[in-house]
Amino acid sequence: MVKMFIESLKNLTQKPATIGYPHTPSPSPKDYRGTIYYQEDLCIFCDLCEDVCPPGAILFEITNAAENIREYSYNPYLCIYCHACVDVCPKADEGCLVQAETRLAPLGRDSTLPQDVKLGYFMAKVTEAKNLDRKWDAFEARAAQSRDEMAEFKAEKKRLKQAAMKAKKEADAKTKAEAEAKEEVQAEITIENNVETKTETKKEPTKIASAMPQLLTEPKDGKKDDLTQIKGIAEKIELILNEKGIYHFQQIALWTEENIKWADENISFVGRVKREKWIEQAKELLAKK
Amino acid sequence: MMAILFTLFAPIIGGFMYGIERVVKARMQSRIGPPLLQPFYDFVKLMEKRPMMVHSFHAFMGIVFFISTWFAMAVLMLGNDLLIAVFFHIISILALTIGAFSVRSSYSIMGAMRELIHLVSYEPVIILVVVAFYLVTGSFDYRMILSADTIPLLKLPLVFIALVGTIPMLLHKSPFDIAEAHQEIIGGPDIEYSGPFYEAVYTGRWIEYVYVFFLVFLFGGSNYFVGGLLVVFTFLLIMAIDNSTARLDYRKMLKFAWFILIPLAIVNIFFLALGGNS
Amino acid sequence: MGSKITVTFGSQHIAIPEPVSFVFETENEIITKVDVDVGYVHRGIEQAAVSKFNFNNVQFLLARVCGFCSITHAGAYIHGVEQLLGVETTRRADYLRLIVTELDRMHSHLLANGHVAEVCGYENLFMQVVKYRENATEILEAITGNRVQYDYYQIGGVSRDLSPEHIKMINAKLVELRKNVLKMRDFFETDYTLGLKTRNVGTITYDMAKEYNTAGPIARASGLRMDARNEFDFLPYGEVGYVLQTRTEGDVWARNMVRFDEVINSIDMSLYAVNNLPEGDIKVKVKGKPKGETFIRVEAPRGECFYYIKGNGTKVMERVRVRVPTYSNIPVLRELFVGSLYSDAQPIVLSFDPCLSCTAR
Amino acid sequence: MSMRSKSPWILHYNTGGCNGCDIEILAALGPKYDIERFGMLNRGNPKQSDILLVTGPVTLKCKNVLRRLYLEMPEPKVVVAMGACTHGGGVFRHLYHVENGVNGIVPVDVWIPGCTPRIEAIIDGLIEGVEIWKGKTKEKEYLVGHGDDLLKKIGAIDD
Repeated sequence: MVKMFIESLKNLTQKPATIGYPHTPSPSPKDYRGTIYYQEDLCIFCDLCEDVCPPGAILFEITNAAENIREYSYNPYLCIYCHACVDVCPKADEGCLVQAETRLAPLGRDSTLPQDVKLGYFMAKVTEAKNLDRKWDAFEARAAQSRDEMAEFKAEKKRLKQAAMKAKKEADAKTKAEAEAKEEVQAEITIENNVETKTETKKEPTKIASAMPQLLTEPKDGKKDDLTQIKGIAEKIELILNEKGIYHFQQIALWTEENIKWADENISFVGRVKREKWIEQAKELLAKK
Repeated sequence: MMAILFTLFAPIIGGFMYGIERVVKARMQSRIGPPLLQPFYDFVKLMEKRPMMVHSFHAFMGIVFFISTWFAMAVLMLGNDLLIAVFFHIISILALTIGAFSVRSSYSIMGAMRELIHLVSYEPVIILVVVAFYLVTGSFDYRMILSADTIPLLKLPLVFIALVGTIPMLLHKSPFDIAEAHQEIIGGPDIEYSGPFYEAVYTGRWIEYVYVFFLVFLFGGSNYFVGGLLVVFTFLLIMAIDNSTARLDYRKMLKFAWFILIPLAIVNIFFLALGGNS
Repeated sequence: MGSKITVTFGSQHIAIPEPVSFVFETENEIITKVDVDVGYVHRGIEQAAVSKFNFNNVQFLLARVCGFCSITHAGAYIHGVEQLLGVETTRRADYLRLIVTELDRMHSHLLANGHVAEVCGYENLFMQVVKYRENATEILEAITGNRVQYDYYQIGGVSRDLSPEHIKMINAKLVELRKNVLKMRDFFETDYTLGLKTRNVGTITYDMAKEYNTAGPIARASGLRMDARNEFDFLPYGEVGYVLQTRTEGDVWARNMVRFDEVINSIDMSLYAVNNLPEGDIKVKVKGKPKGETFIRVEAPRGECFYYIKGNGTKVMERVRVRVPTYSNIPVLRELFVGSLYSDAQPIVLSFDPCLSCTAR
Repeated sequence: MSMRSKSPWILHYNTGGCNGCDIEILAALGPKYDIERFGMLNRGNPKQSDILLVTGPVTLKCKNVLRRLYLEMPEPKVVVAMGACTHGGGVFRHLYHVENGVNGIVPVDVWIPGCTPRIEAIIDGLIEGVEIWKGKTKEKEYLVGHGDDLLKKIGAIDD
């Protein structure tokens, strides 16, 4: 008590230990683990950083499956700055992935996002800071979907290749005597046909995974129901539903489990149909009508 | 005229004292601390908050605390009787505790109980201080005390020590910040107040500073310089004690007040009375 | 004041930053009944360690089990994986690991002690302790690149090396810290009002400590000679001058004192290790995937931390089991509360230095 | 209005993080950084606080506590989310007992990046929060889109 009393009075006469941070900038320590910067022209797209990132703050979105074009995206607000991606990067020494010594400034609701090319495509594309984490959620789903598409595309390609090989072998066996030129033309035709089917499957990739409900090309009698009466369906979702071919309460009321799965995958985020009880609501509304 | 002005500006003076306190406290902890006008910034901020109350009686009691503390100050300055001012101060504390008892928060109820123990601890000493003033100067009027020939401090050294001992209890300073106990019951009686209603309680506390340091000032008698010096010295002493002690239990506070401070004051008054008779 | 009052302490409370809920039933402010709920922080880390993460980046997840003892959690896991892989780390890496582990212990212990002072209403002492604690965190920031989450351990070694400038800086700061910690210990030891609040409060006797299976500074403050650093040699504690610290009083004050003694010992060990750093690489190359099972006991700042890990030759572990010191300290905590004052409850809780994010994971 | 910005009081709640951020908040109260320079106090009382400083990824058990704390604070108020966990869960993203960040529970105004952030970043974030706070008014803020079920239960909004 007495010692602290003296210490208090001593502190009163001494200069405070406080640093004047916002007014006088405090020194950035050397080798501080800060933001990850990326250089696209050095990247070999090995995806190692994406695999290793513990929170999943680095994602590669495949924008063009046919030509295998990937876009690097990074969320510095989700990053835990653990240095794992830089450790694993084979081109880190050349500066493909670099950990800077500073961190980004805090992100206010209305402040502009850091527009730096080295932060990847996500930060460059997003304009508003509000609800950034939800945008990242949506982006994550999109990137996962793009990866599924890529896998599907690859599987399709492999299957086609095998089919083509098989066809070729059979053709070889059957018509040994036939002219070679003719054979080639035939193969080309099959491949061309396959390319067409490929693009078709790419358009609606999830069709295979789950059953589609009954869809219409246009509303019955040319008059559609106001789907926004169902709680949980906003105008935006209604637009999506209309685009897919759902115009009436009846359609929603008739959904089965598999249809719900389809809706989860194609319309809104998972579980929403069940949680918000769209089907029950649709039935009620139908009864009211 | 001076008295009216002093009463009117009591919250402002108290606010300044609180501001100085926070700066000095921060410096003693080797920090820079908030600006001097910080209490007034808090004041403006709290006024701009949305009024949110538990129930109207609770909010009303907070305002009664503020008004009756200010009224005690006014009585002290205008009604010219120290004893009545002391009783009005008791009423203000009772209003606060009644308000705190009227809500269902356990922290608030606990804080109110502790606040009552505070009252039981320091109020006898303050009454003894007032009685001692009467014995020295023959009046309950502060103007008579301030124009007395003698410096009361010289005749009442033990009473002064007793008063200094009670100041931490009255102002909720460590080691006797038991009713406030930020780490235990988070403000105690004030916990459920918010926005403008907390404002009333917050400002009422500032007036208590003026109230108690005015009592200290009276020990200077007609010599205002000694009075001012006493206030500054006591203020720094209270700050240093606040910064060098841990919070004690309420039982220890009660023992300290009744076994040490009150006997101290009584002994002083006793000898004073003996000396006066002979 | 006769009637019973039920006081909740948590899950949001100023005295304890973590979400934990104690419900006290008090009579005259004396606690008669306690209810503890520690589950607020459960995140499912053990499950994630065997499903979402590969074996070579589980340590980043486990480091975030707890910010105070992040280095021990990551360290325990990595020691285990190295055992399974049969990796021998270099002596330089061992020394560097030891330095960072001990620095972590220093800043954790100092903050714990400061926090006890804070909840005792002794704000100034808290401020002084935090002021001097900055020395330790500054060193950690310079060595590892972050003040709290270090991510310093890697499988096969450590992530960064010490340069001669670092060694110079560490020496200067540790010597200063040692001086100031001695001063702080003096304050804690001799302060009268703090003594009223901490001495003979929340006393755990030797038998109680043994019976309730306490760990760490809490056990050592009751005279129980147990410390995983003394028994296991994952790190070269025997070479750097480790001394087991015990006290016999078993109260809040003794726990603070044990922590201060350990801080002093840690500073001495770190100083020795920094100045006698062996030459060599900081990392060895690692190949293969962990197979088999093992257990590891390491000493976290709060006590003994037990890890059981099992690998099956794939890149995902089969089981990672974490048992943390606070988990074994909670039962005795309940026992201590009954009969003590409500105003003593906060010092008792904080003197245990509870880490609920470890306990619930 | 500018006088108001000099007195933000903080309510800190850890929603299941690793303590790292809480350590740094304690250190920020300490002498070296001393956030009381800006008039900031750690009140620990929702009714008297202006800034809700949240750390942690929001476990399911903490979810309703966080919402209640937010609703108990009188307007104007801001939410400052600190650390990577609060932005989509950080390293605990998609774990089974985690809500993936604060923004789904209460509307976040400022994010402070880092795991854990430097104290300089905490100060920056709080100042940024105060800037947003200056523009807010007494008007009631609902948790629209943040789980109205609880709001209905406690009678904050009508069905």
